[in-house]
Amino acid sequence: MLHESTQTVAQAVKTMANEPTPENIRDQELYRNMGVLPEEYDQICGHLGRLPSWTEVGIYSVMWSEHCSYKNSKPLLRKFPTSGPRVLQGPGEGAGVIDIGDNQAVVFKIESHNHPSAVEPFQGAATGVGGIIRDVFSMGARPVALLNSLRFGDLESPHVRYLFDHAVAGIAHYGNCIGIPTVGGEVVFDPSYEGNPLVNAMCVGVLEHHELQKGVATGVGNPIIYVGASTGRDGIHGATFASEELNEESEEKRSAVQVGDPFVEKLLLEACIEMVKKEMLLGIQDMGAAGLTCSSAEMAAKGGVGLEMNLDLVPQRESGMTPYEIMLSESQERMLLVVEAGRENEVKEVCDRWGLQSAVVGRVTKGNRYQISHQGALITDIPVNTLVDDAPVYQREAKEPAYYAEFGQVDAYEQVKEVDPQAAFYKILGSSNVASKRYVYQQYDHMVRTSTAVRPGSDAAVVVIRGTEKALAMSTDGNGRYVYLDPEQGGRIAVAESARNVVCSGAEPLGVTDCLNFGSPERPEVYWQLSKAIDGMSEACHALSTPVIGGNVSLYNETNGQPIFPTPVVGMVGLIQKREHITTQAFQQAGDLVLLLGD
Amino acid sequence: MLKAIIFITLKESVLDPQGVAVKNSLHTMGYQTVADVRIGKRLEVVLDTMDLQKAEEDIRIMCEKLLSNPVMENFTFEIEEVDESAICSSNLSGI
Amino acid sequence: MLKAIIFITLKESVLDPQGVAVKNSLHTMGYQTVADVRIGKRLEVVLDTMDLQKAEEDIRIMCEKLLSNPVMENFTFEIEEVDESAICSSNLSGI
Amino acid sequence: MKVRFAVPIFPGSNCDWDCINGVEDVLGEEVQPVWHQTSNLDGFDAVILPGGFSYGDYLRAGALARYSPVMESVVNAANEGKLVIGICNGFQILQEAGLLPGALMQNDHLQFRCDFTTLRVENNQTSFTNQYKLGETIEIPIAHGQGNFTCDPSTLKELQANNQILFRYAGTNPNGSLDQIAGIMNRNGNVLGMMPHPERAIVDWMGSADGTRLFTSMLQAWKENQGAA
Ligand SMILES: Nc1ncnc2c1ncn2[C@@H]1O[C@H](COP(=O)(O)OP(=O)(O)O)[C@@H](O)[C@H]1O
Repeated sequence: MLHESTQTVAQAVKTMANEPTPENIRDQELYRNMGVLPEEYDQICGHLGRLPSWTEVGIYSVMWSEHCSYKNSKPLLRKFPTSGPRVLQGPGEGAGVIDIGDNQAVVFKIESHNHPSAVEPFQGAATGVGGIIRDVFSMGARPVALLNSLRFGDLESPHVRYLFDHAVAGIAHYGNCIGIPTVGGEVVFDPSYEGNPLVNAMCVGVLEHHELQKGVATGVGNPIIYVGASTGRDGIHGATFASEELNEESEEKRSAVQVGDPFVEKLLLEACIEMVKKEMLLGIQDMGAAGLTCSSAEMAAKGGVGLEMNLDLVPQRESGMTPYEIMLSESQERMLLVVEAGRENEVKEVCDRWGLQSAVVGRVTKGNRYQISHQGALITDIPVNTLVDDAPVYQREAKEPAYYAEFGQVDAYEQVKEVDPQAAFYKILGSSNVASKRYVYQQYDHMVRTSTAVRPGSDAAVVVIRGTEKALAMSTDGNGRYVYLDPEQGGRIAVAESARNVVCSGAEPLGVTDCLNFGSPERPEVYWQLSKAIDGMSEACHALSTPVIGGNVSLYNETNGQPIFPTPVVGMVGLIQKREHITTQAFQQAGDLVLLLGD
Repeated sequence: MLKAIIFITLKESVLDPQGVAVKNSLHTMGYQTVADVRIGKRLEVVLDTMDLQKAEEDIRIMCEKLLSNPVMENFTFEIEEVDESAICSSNLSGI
Repeated sequence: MLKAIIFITLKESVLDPQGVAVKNSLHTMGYQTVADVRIGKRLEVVLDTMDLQKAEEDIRIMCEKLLSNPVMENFTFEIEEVDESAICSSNLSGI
Repeated sequence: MKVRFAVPIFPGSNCDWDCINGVEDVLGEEVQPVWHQTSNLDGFDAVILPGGFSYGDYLRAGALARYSPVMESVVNAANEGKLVIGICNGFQILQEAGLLPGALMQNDHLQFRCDFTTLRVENNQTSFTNQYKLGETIEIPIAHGQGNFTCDPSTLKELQANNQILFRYAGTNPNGSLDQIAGIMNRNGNVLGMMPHPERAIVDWMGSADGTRLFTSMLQAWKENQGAA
């Protein structure tokens, strides 16, 4: 990288009152509380050329968390095919983008909100939906559909029923209120998810090619503009939290739950799309996990520039917030913009009309320094590329679990040959996993925007694109039990199932977004599952020419030492050229031929 | 500063489905003695004034015009004196 | 019979989007002195018992386990004695 | 001459463009979005208050939108006899504004409900239903959490006696509405509020096109009115 570094050693920064001094942090290893390992701490000192302050350790800790840096999964993710003739944007931005002809493109991404949903299922699930919607409209796209993939424990348990009901209600609340139809998804119940439910949400959007936006800061002197809800003490350390397993302490850490406000997000969405249409933006990025820190640092690093920000200018909801809190807050419904110097007022005008607050909080600078000030004092001075590009990467140890070989010995037929087929058939029909999911999807507004041609209840949902003959088919699929039994085969199956669902709706599969929900990568058996599942998925994606254009990794899904079933979830989108090609699952009329394809 | 605490309750004749649902859940949890549950709202409205009489008038009108729906709800309120810190810090700046 | 009046409020640092929206509307309506609005719940739970101590214990647990989410809400309650008619007639038969 | 429809947009409206596109696609009439801060609807012949979550549905659905400047002109338009229809959140706003009686409470099962429902046309002698047959059943979707119509007994009697109930749920009651009420009209016959979404049932691929005739009914009524004037 060609950083024009002006200083090699970071300037000394101020330690805030009530904060541990750099020496304390070092001597008492306080960085461990934020999930930073001793060797990582040493690297930070090396990058800075001095001891980091409390805020700086916090910034590194979230930027180097699994959630933001994929430090445990990066080497594995490289196996996915990510390019193709139609891919306009692969992994690395808010969401991937695929060309669908006529100068249009489809944008989609899936994201997990598992840990927040375990603690506060309604808000956890709702804010998961809010986050993925921002990822899509920050690409410049108009969101047209939502899907989700849910995993809960056995419905017999009252606590599971509570989690399930509230998570579904939360998803419904956010999507219904903002007015994006939730058109599909899946729900599976299995005891392995008892204490650690999975809530994955996917959003699909559509844009014109020239509207494509990036999360990048460019142009020395250009303003950094904050738009949307005020910053409060919400979900501080959420990103690190998402990268740790759930235990009793999690409840304490999560002192302030993120509350979603779909009403404000609707305003933010409309304002941002208006600015895109008016070609006002140079860069735009959602303040999601790790909030202001992650968005600003990534934008600067991508642009190969530095950045200075004054935290006093950040709209704040609570009094007395420390820089640490402002930087790490995960308050929802916020967006960071970069525009050409001189256009600040145009942004303000649009935001004012939508009733949104906006504020210039900083400038793009020459070099690579990430300099944050607060009440007149410099509190952070970091080479910004070290936050993004120099995050540690771990090759974990993989080990085939004992159960795998054991199961390999079992003769499956022996196990079932005594089972009465009729009784088994009724049992299967009666299981909550096979039962109709109407209870769930009737709570989602799946028709708003009047584009839904195939509603929930078929193989894939179909959404038509107004003004064209085209339509998009979409589906989310995954089967943790298969992946547990054979990760590689299970990985292939997940991709193939999704592709079949899309094809059965009359579409040609375009690409994949995936959410890898696994246990702790520090367990060799789990790492093996992860690695094998990715092998299988990659192979299937290659075979079907469906590149992976984005996704999300959610590790440490365990409760009290028990990992969940390894659960990769595949979201697939396909293109239907003509509306008359749309096909549904139902038999149409008596006398029609029934054919069986495949073997 | 003055703070009004406003209670909005459903009229007696209006069925409260949420209350019934909560009652049923409490029964399921083993609290068989629960005979009835009704759910209403509790609002805190902080007014930047010390004029008690005017505040009372204002709050009454706010309740009648906006905060409650006379078709199905009743309201009552009380006003107390508070100091600055009553403004919940978390709502300092608007949206 | 005993009646518990329970107040459930959002913790200070938790965003109250509803309160913010109501405050903005009150401003639009001309009530510029409104400095803050926070919205919580008021529940009435009628218990078919006269054992005050047990009722207090029960209500506390109901609040902790079902009626509030301790991650984001606080609760307080008071218990008073009431006669039969406290059961709101409209809720007598379940749904 | 064409009918000029206004579709007010409140912060949080989300069926605004569905209504606008619907009117354009099906009727080919003039239709324009109107920002909630506009307080003049003089140039329009009819108003469609769209569904959605105006102001997040905070406090009570429709309660905060009712004080938007545009509502003053909607009330004026209604008083001048112009046709006004409120769909879903629009219905809730019309009630809050006092243009229609009763209130819409939370659904009795406490959940949001999105589904197709079967409605029975209870009165076809109105500006909104003249293209339907009396007693005809039609398929129109609902999508709401607060559609449970309620009012006091005397109001209900009045609605019944004056034939102001235009639509009832003919199948299962999806929300607990009093007397299965899905849509009511004011005494004058120019303001309709309904929870189901006719704009979501105007082309076959949507699952039903039964909603179309509600809009063509309005067109017919307007034309007759123009002819008479
Ligand atoms: N969480 C959900 N959200 C929305 N729709 C759902 C959800 N779960 C299931 N559905 C819908 O229910 C239908 C059946 O789902 P499922 O039982 O998983 O079937 P399949 O095996 O065909 O995927 C699908 O159309 C799906 O989109």
